[in-house]
Amino acid sequence: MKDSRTWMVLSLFITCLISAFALSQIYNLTLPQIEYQRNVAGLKAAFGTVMPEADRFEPATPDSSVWLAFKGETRIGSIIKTAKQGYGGPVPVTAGVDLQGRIVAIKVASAAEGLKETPGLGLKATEPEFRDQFRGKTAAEIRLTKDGGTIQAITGATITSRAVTDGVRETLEKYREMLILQQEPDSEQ
Amino acid sequence: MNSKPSRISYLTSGIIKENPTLILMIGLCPTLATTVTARDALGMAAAASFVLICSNIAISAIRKLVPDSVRIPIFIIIISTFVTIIDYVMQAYQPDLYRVLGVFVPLIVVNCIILGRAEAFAYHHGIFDSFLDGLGKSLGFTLVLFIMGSLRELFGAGTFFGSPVLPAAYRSAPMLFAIFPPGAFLLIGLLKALVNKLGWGR
Amino acid sequence: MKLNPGQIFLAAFLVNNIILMRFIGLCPFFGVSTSVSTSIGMSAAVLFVMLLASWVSWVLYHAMLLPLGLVFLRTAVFILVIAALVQFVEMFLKRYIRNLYSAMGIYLPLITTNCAILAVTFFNINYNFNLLQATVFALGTAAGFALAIILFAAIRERLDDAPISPAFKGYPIAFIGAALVSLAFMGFTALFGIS
Amino acid sequence: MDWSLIIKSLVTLGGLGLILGVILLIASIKLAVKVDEREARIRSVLPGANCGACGYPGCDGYAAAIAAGKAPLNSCSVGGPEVARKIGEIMGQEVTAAEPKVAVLICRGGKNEAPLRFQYKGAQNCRQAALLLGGPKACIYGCVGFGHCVTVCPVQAIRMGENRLPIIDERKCIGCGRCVTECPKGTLTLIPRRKLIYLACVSHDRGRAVKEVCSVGCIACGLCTRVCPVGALRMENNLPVMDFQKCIDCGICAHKCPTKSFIDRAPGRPKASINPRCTGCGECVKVCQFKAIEGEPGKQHRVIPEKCIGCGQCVLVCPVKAIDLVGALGHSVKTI
Repeated sequence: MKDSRTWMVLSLFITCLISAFALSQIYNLTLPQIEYQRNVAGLKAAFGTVMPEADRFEPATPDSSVWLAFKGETRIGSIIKTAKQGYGGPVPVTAGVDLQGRIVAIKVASAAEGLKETPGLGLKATEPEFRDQFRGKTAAEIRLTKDGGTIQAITGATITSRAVTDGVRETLEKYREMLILQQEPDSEQ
Repeated sequence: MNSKPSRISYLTSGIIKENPTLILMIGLCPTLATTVTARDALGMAAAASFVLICSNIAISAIRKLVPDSVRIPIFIIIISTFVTIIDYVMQAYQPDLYRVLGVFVPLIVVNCIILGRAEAFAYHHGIFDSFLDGLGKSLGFTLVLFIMGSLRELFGAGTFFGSPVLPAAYRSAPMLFAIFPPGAFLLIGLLKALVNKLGWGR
Repeated sequence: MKLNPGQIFLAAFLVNNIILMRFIGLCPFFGVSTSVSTSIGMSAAVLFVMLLASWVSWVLYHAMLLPLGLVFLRTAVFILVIAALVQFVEMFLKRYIRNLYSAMGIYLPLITTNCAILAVTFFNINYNFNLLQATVFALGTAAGFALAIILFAAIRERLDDAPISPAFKGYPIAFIGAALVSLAFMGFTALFGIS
Repeated sequence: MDWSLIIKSLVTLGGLGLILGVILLIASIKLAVKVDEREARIRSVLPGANCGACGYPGCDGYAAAIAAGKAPLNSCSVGGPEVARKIGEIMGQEVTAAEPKVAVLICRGGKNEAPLRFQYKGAQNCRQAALLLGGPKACIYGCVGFGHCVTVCPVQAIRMGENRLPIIDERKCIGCGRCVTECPKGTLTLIPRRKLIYLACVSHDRGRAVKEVCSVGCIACGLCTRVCPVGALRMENNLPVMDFQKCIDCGICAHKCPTKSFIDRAPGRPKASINPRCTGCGECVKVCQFKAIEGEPGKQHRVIPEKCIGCGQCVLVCPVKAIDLVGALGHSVKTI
């Protein structure tokens, strides 16, 4: 029986069936975990630049405009997302905030991600010179120099600069309790 | 059946006398490709060992039922099942290791050691012996991968499992040659020469 | 991947040479490259099977696995197809084209366990090539395999007669030779490559 | 338990397995190559050394040729008569056994006898060394001594002596002839296994030209051709060529040769001894080329053992069969 022709085909068929069943089970079992890993990786790609040390993010608000950033189990800060109306359209901004409410870094969505600002002007908001001005500042300081703040607007692109700056400040103030956990030791509020 | 001592030899022979990578010269692809750091090397070795041991057991369990003319495709399906299992488990629980090993995890299915042992050993021996043989060969494989991994990491980055070993001066400008492909070829060549000198596997 | 076919071929042929830069397919590489004639036979067999395998696996993946969401069957299906393909090609050649079989036939069983073939099918999927790009990639890789193995076989033939200390004779000196050839191939990375 | 996924997966992989199984089944039937069943059996009988001594590409080639009726049944010298007999049974034909052969070195100019002309530092391989002005040895015909034959021998019957000349182990040698074809200088040859005496020199020079380059080379003096009782030797291109059918291995040429260029494979040689039936006719004295027999005419003669080389000429010529050969001889001498 062992080497009869029908058994030759049948044995291959049965092995395939068993293997197919086992594989589908494994796929079902590991799918949720893989999805979780995939979106963690996705978030890490998105928020990695504004909050480098964090390796885990959890949404804090229903509209997911604020995320809490964790390193392992300890919380090290949060991420805020705003999209105020700029010159050509909404200017999506992502900002990393530490526990003292200071900006770690901000990222302005690039043209590829749908930013419609005019190249050479509004689009310069995505460049480090403008973005690095926000580093280490609290909500009070985040205002254009024209409006009495410390952020130097991009020449000729005041509307875009104001959209980014006001967007960040308003979100910071709106979720002040959630963002700031440790009082600034010598904060001059 | 065979006497007791030869059973233990199934296990011990895989480590030195018939070490798959350095003596039988099979399973070279993962040995060179995934040993940039010791941690990746061990990850790869663990994955390959799991597949080798499970497939050895499975194949020897059904060896009486497998018709000779179709045995290769059947072996391959069994091995690919275990490989896909480890593939998805690693994707789920060890994503960064999976990203480093990349295509080499599914490539375990054509790893010469596994199909080789299945064909040469598991198809003719009992389950326990096949398990011993699989274990022995995996230990041998892991040993070589660990040596290659730690050496390449030591020279290429001056660290061991990530923690620094060599002085910072070295680490600032390590011998990157060890991490590139030529370094791996050279290292395995020297290891094989050493093995020849020591007379293993004579 | 917006590389045009010419770039893909060159990348697969030189820059990401499957053996010397990607370490895939080393078992037959060291096993068969003892003489130039056997290497040529092996390369012809690899080219033939790699092309067939690429087409069949690409079609199966995009026509069956992807739409049905059975991506996890990828490994099993591909290697099953390759094994069956090799067995079928061997029988076909043995029956109809005798002299081709005698030149290439003995290498065919070796190819089932050749990592290079399966690796090409995976790269075709990971880089989501269309059918044309996949074909060009397979051709480039097979050419790269042939280049590496024939080049190396010539070197090994000379090595056999060179006065080498006993411990280094055979595989060790072959590895060191491969290291030098791989070093040479690293020069191509300055061009462009598929990551 | 997401049944839809399981069903799809079962159908896909199961279906593929089934289809491939069926295809392979059909292929194995339809494409079955009508291998001549006898060819397989012949192949199993052949030793499998793939040495090519039969002149066909390995044993597979030879088996195919026999099955097709194109090849003689007894040209497998490695297998010898026993394999030939089995093939005959398979093919149902009566077979005369092929004569088993053995490889011998026909050069005695080692390191001590033939000095080097120049220091050769190139690849330690006969073929490559021979390309360079015929090799480093003074005698351009002789064995280069880098042991290429050692590497090609399929049964490892040859090893390199310290005198830089290969030593062939007759018990291991299967007479496949690969070393003969591989040797670039042609200093190896196949002789029938039962043959005792053979010439061990390939130099085509004469006299002093040989002496300058090798102390044991044949100087083509031609003495052997004159002393051979059966005329089995004749000079050709300054080398004595032996007709193996005529030669009776008496050993006279070997003993007479001034440079001892002949080699006698017999481990030992018998001595003649004269029994009382001897009538003292003196025929044996005339025929003995080594003056090993003495005695007055009409009286019983006596053999001087040290001088007798056991060539057996006296035994043949004695009218009253009064002489017989006594003592060790690897192979019995052909007595009429």
